[in-house]
Amino acid sequence: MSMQIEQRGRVLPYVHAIREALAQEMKADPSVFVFGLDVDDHKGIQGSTMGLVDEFGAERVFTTPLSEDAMTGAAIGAAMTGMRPVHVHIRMDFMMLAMNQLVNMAAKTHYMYGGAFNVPLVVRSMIGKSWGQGAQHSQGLHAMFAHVPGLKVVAPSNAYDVKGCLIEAIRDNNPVVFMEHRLLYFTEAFVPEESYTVPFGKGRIHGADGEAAADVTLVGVSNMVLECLRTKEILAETGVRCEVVDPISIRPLDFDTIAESARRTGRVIIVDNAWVDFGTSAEIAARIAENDDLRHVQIRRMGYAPTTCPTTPWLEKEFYPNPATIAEAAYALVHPDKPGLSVAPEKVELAYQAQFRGPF
Amino acid sequence: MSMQIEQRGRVLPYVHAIREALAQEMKADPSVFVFGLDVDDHKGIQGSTMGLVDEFGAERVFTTPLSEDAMTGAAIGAAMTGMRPVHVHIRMDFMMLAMNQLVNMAAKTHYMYGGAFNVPLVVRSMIGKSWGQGAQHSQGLHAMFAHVPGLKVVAPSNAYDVKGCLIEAIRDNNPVVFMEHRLLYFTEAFVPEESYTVPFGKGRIHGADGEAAADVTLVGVSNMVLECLRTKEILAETGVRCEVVDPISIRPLDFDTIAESARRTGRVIIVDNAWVDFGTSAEIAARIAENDDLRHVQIRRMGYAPTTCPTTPWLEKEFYPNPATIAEAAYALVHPDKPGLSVAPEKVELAYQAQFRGPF
Amino acid sequence: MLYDPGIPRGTALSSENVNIARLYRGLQYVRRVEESVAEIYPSDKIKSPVHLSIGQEAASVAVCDVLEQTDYVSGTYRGHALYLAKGGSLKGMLAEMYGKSGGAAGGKGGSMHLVSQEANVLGASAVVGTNIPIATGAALSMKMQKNGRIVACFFGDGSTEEGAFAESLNFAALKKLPILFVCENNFYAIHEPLSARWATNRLCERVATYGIPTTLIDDDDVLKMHDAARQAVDSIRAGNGPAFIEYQAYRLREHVGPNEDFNQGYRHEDEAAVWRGRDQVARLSEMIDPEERARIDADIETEIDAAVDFAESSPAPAIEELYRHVYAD
Amino acid sequence: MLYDPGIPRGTALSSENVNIARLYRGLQYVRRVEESVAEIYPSDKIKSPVHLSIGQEAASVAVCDVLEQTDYVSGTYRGHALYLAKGGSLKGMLAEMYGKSGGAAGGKGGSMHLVSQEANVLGASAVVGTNIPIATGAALSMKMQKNGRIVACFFGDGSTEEGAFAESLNFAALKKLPILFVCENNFYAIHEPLSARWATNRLCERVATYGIPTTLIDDDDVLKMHDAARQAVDSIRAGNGPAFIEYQAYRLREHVGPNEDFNQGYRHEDEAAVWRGRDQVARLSEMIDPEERARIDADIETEIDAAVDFAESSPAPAIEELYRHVYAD
Ligand SMILES: Cc1ncc(C[n+]2csc(CCOP(=O)(O)OP(=O)(O)O)c2C)c(N)n1
Ligand SMILES: Cc1ncc(C[n+]2csc(CCOP(=O)(O)OP(=O)(O)O)c2C)c(N)n1
Ligand SMILES: [Mg+2]
Ligand SMILES: [Mg+2]
Repeated sequence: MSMQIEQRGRVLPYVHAIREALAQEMKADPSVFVFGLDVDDHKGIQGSTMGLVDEFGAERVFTTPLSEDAMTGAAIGAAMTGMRPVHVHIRMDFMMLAMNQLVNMAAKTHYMYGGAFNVPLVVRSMIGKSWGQGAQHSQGLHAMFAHVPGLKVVAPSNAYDVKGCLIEAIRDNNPVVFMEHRLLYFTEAFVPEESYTVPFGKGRIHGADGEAAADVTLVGVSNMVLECLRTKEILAETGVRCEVVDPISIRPLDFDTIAESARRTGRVIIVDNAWVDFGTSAEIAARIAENDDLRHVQIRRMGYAPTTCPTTPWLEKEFYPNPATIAEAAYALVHPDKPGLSVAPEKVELAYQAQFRGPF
Repeated sequence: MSMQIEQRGRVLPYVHAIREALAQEMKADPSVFVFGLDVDDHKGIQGSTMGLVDEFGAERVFTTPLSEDAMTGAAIGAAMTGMRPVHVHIRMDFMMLAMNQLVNMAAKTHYMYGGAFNVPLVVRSMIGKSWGQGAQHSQGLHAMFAHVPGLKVVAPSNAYDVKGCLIEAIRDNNPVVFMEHRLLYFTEAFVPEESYTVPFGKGRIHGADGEAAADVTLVGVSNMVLECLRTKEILAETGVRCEVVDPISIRPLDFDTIAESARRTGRVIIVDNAWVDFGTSAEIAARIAENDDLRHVQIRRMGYAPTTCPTTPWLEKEFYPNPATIAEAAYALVHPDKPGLSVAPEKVELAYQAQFRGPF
Repeated sequence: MLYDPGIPRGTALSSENVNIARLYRGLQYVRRVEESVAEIYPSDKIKSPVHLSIGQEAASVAVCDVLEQTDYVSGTYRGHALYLAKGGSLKGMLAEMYGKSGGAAGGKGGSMHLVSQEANVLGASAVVGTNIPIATGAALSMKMQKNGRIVACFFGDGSTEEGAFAESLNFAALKKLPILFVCENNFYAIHEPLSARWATNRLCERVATYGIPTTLIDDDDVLKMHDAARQAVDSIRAGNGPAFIEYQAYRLREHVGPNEDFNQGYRHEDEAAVWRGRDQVARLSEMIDPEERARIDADIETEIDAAVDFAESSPAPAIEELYRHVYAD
Repeated sequence: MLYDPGIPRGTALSSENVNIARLYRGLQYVRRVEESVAEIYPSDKIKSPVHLSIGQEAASVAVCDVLEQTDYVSGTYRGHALYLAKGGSLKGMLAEMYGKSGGAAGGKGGSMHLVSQEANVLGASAVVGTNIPIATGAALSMKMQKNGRIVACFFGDGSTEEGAFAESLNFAALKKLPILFVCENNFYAIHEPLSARWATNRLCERVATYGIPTTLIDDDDVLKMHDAARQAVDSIRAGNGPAFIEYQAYRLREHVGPNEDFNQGYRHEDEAAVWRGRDQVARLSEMIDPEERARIDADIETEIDAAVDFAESSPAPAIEELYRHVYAD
């Protein structure tokens, strides 16, 4: 059963929802601290840690040397001995430097020590996009982490979920890879003022409008949820009805919600903010596929082009799925015999600019 | 079209085939060198680099400081400027320390520099198993590498392929993650004396004996090919006929050969030497699933238990798929209505002990 | 677990009035446990690699003698000495090596990942160098909690080549963390000598450039080591930030496994002879009263026998255990 | 590409007979190119972040003045100065920043990944510290090929905090690789000062413990830098292994982007004033004949104008280019 979102509180941008989650948890629990490169400067990780150092002091909010490997280990060591660190990377790409500590230590600690120690650690990072981010500042590498038992991976797509998931992550007694997206930072949603959690392993379905069953399920990951919601609007004009599934957490993965929608629509397109091959979209497709009673479901996957991300905008725009390419793929799946849909570019741009005000 | 193997040459163990490939390429091309922790000691990476230092000198065969991150970068820099390094890790787990250089540099160099430089690099590593290898000495992490455009990933399962693939990898102008398995080291096959290559992106089918179509396709990765071959023998006694597919390379992946067998048998079990979730088995399942004319195919995945690898043999034996568990799964898939198969433990042990003598 | 004939551990002792009997007990205990492990090993009851510390026990024993029970230690796969010296359960260790449910990690970690919540052993890693940042983080935690505890972090000469070592030193010094770094320099990483791995041997000098006080013990002397540890721990507890000790000693057995390996060609028995001559167990055994020594020795044998019995009779873990502890509740 | 009024590059010059006009030309060239980039930037024609070197051009210009064309250099996202000083095409650079097909990487790399096969610029990385091992590997390659070439590797103060820096130093010194490490210490990593990141400022001393000769240039002096580079390069070419220079200078613009940022609060204009007073472009401009200077300046403006024209008119890359270069043939 997928979750419904509450439509209460103020309309808040994603970035402020992150900041609010951090502040509320730091206030509630003195063992929570926030560290990582540049968390305490005047830009505050694009606003998401802004002012925390003033509120909680330099002992609980501090920058570090450029030493991602050791700082990750330090976070683990602190987590093993009573603290709840939130370690921040301004780009997910830099987490490759932390891979050994995350995969060989954080993920394994509780198990290989027979339960003697926990690692209540949150590793925040942001996926970048556009304006020349290029090869090394744009990667969504969540599948690598989701592959490893012992880690949890979350990718909230809106301000409501980002706050609730971050609080959930901080309170979780396991290492959580918390994945944000730069382009989501200024999207808005209703966000309750008080502290609340969004559980991991529960997705959401943004249903087709009206009563009739939808024609196709779009499963979006991270900001691709937004692109899928815009696709839904575009397709509505053509009479094609979509359900959009937001799994919210990647590991654990709420397969039941995906299966429920897939069973209904018989068609699934998984749109990931990552490479397709060996990615999250493969796992979701595989889970459908190994389910004998979902063998009627047609499955497609979309994501980054199978290339490195180029900086030039002329190539970069072909690198990502967008509401036009998603709509075209969905339309072709639903209407294989009709001439292909062609979406005007103006319609696509909206997806990046629209201020989402929930509920989703 | 899958490849056939040649049945010529001497019967050689896997480990000697690796060594021979290195020696032949070093002899043929002065730009090839072999380095990495302990490649030049008297144990020579469990024999696979034994004696190379005597043959080619300490300038071309040398150990390094324990600095996997920088040594990987050094390999890339050498590869960019005219050399063909083979960098060796005795366990794949340690490659997590090299992740940043491999993902952010090696994979991206040719692309982000617009073709100005190549990275003809081979990174050898070995998956460990048993005798208390445990959490940090047993991981098959190939899916992480296969996720990244710009990298190639190969996992030869027998002495013939390991020689041919290693020569192919050394001659490739791209970074190749070359994955060996400790338990394969003493398996034997016919290996031609002369130099030869096994191309990437071409798998092999080890067909059902006789004329009738097989009942089920087993896709094995790395040493799981052997476990699947043993499964085939076990199942033959029950009348269930298997085809075993060995993809050999993971990226590029020869999906056509898998599809060809899947189409024939209608049932596929993918058996990976890795975790199932977000792993190579997901990618293979997804490729079948997104193929509308393979929707009749039933798909199952097997791999590591979704846990960290325990050291104690009592738990470790449950951690891995083995010919018994594979056979039982295959039997249940083929005969859903019959009582389940139960394989005697003695039959399983053979798979680890048998000296494979090709051709397979 | 350590023998205590009166003076409580953690009490300030100058090197003049160090409790020799207790130190001897500590050394002999580790030595005899490892010798027993080596004896048992050919039986294949220990289903795990073993990395013995025989010849280099003094660092762990001396440092732990100075530490409080509430302080933490962190070590490597060559971690039997540290685990035992800190007070980790011998029964738990042997059962762990046997892969039994009564093991320190219920059989999930084996010899390379000894851990003890009770004795504050933060665990041990088999990926070289990885425990250094973890220990550094534990020290950060102690400092943030202002609980007066310190962390002692042990690692081999090979660990110092990993970037994480330099990163950790800088961070620990920058934040003045309460951590003692102990490099156990046994001159080899597996079979590779320092000369194949270190540009120079100016390790202490390098560490000092971070503003960290350093001491070199170049002869395995347990009393010097004790003295250095005492000074370092006092300084750390006084809030002066990290300290570093390079402790040189010799691994008398093979890198992994129960045997000697001088027939392998990568090092020579002559080299070992120098270090055998410095053997600290033998040295201290002559410094204490023979009767007391006999009592200590007998106690140790009794303890080992009991632990072996425990390991033998501890049940194998139940299959369901495979799926436990992947995630903490 | 560098202006050459007679004395060939790579010629041994003592600091007395260094070619001031050529150095001036090099500095002014980089400065003016970056000022032009900053002027163009608000037009959004440059669709890429820019990390300007204004104020810290001297290290690149001086070192490259000493290098041979066949030597390699390796740098960072703050790499315009290095790319230009080594002789990378200005047209290629600007077209790259415009994302055009005529760019150094065909538009795929942008400002942060300048590369030149012709000028032996090994590229530049936007993951801090990652170019250091790569450059070290190139030096290994030169040594193995015995071709007499050397590598100069440039990186910021922040890079030295990454473990890969320590690992690379050790390896380079161990193998006596022909590499010059140049740390461009501008006292900040983004907005974070050294005091938030370095336990001490004893960087040269630390590097020296690897047996690597070091020089500190603490005042941005291009002539001292030239002298240090000359000595280092001579020593490296003579087979003595790596050398290290810490070059201190000041980034006058914001970390990323075309503007000043003294209104942001993390550093003060007063700090900059000291460094502005040392401006090496201004200094050298007064050391050469005004007529020659005018000629040099005019040439540079012409070259920049031509390059801007080239970038503007270079076509956008064709869509198929997206799929090229993922794998080399
Ligand atoms: C990161 C990593 N690289 C390589 C190995 C393989 N390995 C295991 S022990 C060892 C030697 C370590 O030497 P040192 O740190 O001096 O410790 P010692 O064994 O001498 O106590 C190596 C290279 C490893 N376990 N981890
Ligand atoms: C590994 C890594 N961590 C963090 C970042 C984000 N970042 C980009 S530039 C920079 C500062 C680097 O400072 P320094 O090395 O002194 O170079 P400078 O920018 O001052 O030239 C940081 C932290 C990054 N790009 N890579
Ligand atoms: Mg050692
Ligand atoms: Mg700087």
